[in-house]
Amino acid sequence: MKTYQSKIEITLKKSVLDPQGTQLQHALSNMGYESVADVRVGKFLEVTLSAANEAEAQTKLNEMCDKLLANPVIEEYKVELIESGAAANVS
Amino acid sequence: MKTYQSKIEITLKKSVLDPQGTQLQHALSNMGYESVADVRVGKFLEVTLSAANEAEAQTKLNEMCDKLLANPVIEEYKVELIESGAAANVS
Amino acid sequence: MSAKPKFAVLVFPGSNCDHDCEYALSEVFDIPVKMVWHKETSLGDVDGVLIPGGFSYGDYLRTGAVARFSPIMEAVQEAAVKGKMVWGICNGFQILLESGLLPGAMLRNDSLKFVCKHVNLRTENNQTPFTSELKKGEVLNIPVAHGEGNYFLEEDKLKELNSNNQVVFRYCDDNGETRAASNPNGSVENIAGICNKEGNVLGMMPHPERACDVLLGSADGRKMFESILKTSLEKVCN
Amino acid sequence: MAVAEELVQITPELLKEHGLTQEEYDKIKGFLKRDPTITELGIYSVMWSEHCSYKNSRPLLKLFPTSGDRLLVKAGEENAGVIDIGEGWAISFKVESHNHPSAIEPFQGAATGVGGILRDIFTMGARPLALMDSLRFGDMNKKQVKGLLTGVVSGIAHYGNCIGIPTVGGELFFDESYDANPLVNVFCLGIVPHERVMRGAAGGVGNPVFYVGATTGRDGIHGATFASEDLTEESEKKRPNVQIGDPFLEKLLMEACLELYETDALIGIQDMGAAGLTCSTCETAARGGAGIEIDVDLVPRRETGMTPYEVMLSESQERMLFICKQGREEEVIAIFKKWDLEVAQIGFVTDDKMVRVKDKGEIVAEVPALSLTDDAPLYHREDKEPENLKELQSFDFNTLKEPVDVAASFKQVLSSLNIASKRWVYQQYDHMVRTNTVLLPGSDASVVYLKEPKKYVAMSMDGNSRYSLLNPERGGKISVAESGRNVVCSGATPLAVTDNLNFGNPYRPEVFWQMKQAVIGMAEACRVFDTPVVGGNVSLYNENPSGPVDPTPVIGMVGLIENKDFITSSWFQNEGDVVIALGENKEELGGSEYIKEVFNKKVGNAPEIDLAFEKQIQDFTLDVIHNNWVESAHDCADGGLAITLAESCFHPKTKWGVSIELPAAQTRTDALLFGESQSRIVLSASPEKAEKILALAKEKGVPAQKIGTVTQENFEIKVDSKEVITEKTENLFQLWNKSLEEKIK
Ligand SMILES: Nc1ncnc2c1ncn2[C@@H]1O[C@H](COP(=O)(O)OP(=O)(O)O)[C@@H](O)[C@H]1O
Ligand SMILES: [Mg+2]
Repeated sequence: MKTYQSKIEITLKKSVLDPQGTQLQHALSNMGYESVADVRVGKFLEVTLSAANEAEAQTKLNEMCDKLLANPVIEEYKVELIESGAAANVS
Repeated sequence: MKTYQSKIEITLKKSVLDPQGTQLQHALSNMGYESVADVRVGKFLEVTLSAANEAEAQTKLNEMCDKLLANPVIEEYKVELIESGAAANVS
Repeated sequence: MSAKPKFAVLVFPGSNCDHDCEYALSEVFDIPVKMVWHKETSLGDVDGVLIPGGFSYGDYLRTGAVARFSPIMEAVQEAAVKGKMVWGICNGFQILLESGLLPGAMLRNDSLKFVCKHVNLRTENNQTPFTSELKKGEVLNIPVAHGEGNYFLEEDKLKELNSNNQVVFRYCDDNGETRAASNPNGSVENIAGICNKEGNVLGMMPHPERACDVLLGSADGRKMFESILKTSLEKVCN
Repeated sequence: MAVAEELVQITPELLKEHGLTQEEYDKIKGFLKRDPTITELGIYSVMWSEHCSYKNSRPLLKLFPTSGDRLLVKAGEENAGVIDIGEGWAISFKVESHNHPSAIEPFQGAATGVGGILRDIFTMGARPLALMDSLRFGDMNKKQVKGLLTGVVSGIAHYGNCIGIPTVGGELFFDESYDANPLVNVFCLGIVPHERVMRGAAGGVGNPVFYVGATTGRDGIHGATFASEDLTEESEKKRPNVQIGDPFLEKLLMEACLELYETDALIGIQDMGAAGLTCSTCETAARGGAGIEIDVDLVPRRETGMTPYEVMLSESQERMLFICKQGREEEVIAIFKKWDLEVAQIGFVTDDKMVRVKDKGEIVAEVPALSLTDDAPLYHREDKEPENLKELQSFDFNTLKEPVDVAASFKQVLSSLNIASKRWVYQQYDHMVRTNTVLLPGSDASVVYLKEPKKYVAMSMDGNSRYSLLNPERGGKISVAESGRNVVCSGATPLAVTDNLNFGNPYRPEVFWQMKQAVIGMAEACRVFDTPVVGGNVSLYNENPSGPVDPTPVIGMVGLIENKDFITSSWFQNEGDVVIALGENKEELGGSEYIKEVFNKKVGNAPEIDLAFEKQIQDFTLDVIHNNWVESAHDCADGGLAITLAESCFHPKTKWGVSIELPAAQTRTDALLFGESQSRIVLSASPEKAEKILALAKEKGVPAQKIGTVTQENFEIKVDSKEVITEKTENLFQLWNKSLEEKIK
């Protein structure tokens, strides 16, 4: 088993309104950052897990996203895998 | 002016407790994903802005993070810039 | 023979309206209640199940997201299929959405703030076991208390929801008009509560259990409990 | 003894970092009869910090009356006092401050404050039923102040809402003296059957000591010392890792503890708040007259490489320490397991009155328990009246001309942030969960139903820093009088109080003088009203770069309502009801909201307060309420008579009008309308009952006057038959209702 680190970006689908993003954009604009055209707010997860290989890690992470971490009605996700150097090859 | 898209990862500092992450790890483990060793939950922002060049865009984004988007007392951030192909060179 | 229905009230770690629901059912309406811990796998011999409000599992990540994986939720699915009454209030509604028993999802309130106040609801569907004692269009004054009650459903599905008469309550003003100003959370088409096609699964953000005594500001929630009693009575008589 | 831990060189710098003086260090050596280890130094430094030892305030706290017939547990004996309310039931309540943490990280600072006060209450065996918050912020024209307010309010909402305890009331006040140092005081009240009152004491040699709850990390190390220093840029740098609250975990902890109390397996229990494991072990040992031995190696942790020093000083949240009967361990563990909580035995009770800390079996600290608590240093600080005070007090109000347009001033005061509706705040709090909140926020006091003994409790938090600045003794008296008046207006008989003393650096003689005077005033008022102090909290070193915050004694008053018919709100109820004013108008503009808002001055003397007269007014009000003669009762306070009347018109469902006729003023008109004379209450009653009220008042010698009637929609005040204010109530309501929200936008 190896240890993998992963980053998961969870974003609201384009068709879903994002009041938090809208509010941030307003706030930035009030602060003088009028050049900001759009802000969208999502979630960022860092998950550390062990798996036999990269493929397995990726599969598991996708599963977790489908089942729990993201809600397909409103969200999309992207999983990026980083094999953690130091901790690799822990049994 | 060009239009830039950026991705901002905002994460809790390592020394700061992440109750949300801890609970998610428990939940995943209860669902059978015992191989998950750690979960940290942060925010993911997509900011679209116009700037004269990459350097300016980057500077502005860092400023916005320092002032508003991230909470320096407990969070860290990372800005990644993507020059948006299609929308480039809008005045 | 007693026509009283029996109800299960689920208790998740983090549920906090469980006692309020128990109190309303058993103390106010004398309906036998069984508190069911989320780790159990059976609801027992009951006619309905109430999933109470609160912050199950801290509502971390998304409201209701973790709770729906609790062992008891399979029994809830079964009860729904069997046509028993399944009633989700506030966090209970969110759990029903996450578990797919009702369509759609919850977003954060458009104010980005938790909101606790009395709101008005217009009854859209009085054909459910929970609303049979209400008149269509009847306005109820019932409190909401939530941070994520901004109901969302994609447009085509929303059409379907409407044409199936699945919208049960909408936020409205004193006169029953569904205005933007009377929407406490930004939910699509002012939706406050919906049911499944069969009408036996109801999810709603407002808290009728908090409106069973004028002393607490309103007794408009009583009619929902009275509907449940009536429904069971009819079942027994038939 | 063999102290295993490496002896660290103790330098003056190290002492300073620990907030200890050379004199205190010598005292430590005296207790130990040797040099302390670094862990011991840490233990003394937190236990002897102001926050835990009250070393500068204890002599003053002794002035408070602390006994009464109803007290089951007195102030200072335990985490919170316990008061009998009859039928075998008792309530426990207390206030706690989280000022410094909230200044640094408003959301988490306020959230963990709520977590802390809840633990104080359920540690007593009580189920928490209600929260209140008393908040003070700076000038809302400053951006950072808005950020502090929004952060603090959402932090309180986050914690209270999630754990499912309603936040039913509180107070919110703005003044520039709080710019960088907001005050965040939170109050909790819980209910407990007599036989289930728990103690925070260790006992029974060999009984196991358990740790339960969140894992221990490096967060908040030195939090208690940090709270006991001025906030400066320097302290910014050494601030502890911010503690993050986990209300979900606390909910589990609370439910598990309440379940544990149903067994008789428990000996003692104590939360880990300020100074964490150190404080909980030392205090339980000291209270029980016992000793405790623990091994830090057994403490569940979430960070690696923590030293014993760090484990002992960590202020990680949501943790408890308890001692159970030997042989009952499994039963106890099973309860916590059910709630998915981590529980570990970390030690046992001894009989040598020592707190002994081991690390993998080797002793790293061994100190007499009492030397950390009862024998902590005690200082009598120098006190001196501020030099400019006499001058402030004798301010000549003739230099401030009465405004020509009184109605405009009225609207200005009505929409000032201190008077305007606090709806923006309390709507973010779930104030109805548990279905007991009978009188929702917005009225004078909040009223909560106790389902079990079928009684009602009323509660209110009050403090007036402007009065306390101008005359701290009166300010102290008024804080008690006003909270009492609020509770009385809701129909309740006052029972007892908890207090929070928020002051600046006690090493400033002027600050210490303010605190002393305030305490003298509060203590006297508590005696007169027969409301003992059942607990409280002291928060010192509340300072801005420009100086200390205004002195802010805060009172949380609790009263009992035996019968539901007595519950009274501050809102008018029926058209045609007669409006009666109790008490006397004097020409008192000092420290008023009007003078601050319209002239931007904090000058003059605080209003006079005659405690015996106040008591007479309160008793009379209770009598007429209990006779069922009263439709509404509202205490006349901030903003004066005109504001009080307006507020009574703003019923949540119906906006009433009122038609008021005041006789030719003996005073300036602005003093008549906006002066803040004490001991006044505005009642409304049906015409017949109003006659009874007036007759009884005459008989008892209580000043009472019929001043007008409740009408439909116009707010009208005439003085000497001349119209001074005529407005649509609805318009006034909109001004008052939206002011705060618009300011925050
Ligand atoms: N202002 C005060 N008035 C009366 N009692 C007080 C006051 N401040 C603290 N106490 C009492 O002193 C005891 C110890 O203080 P406490 O607040 O429990 O410490 P901690 O901040 O660690 O919780 C408590 O019983 C508390 O009620
Ligand atoms: Mg305490």
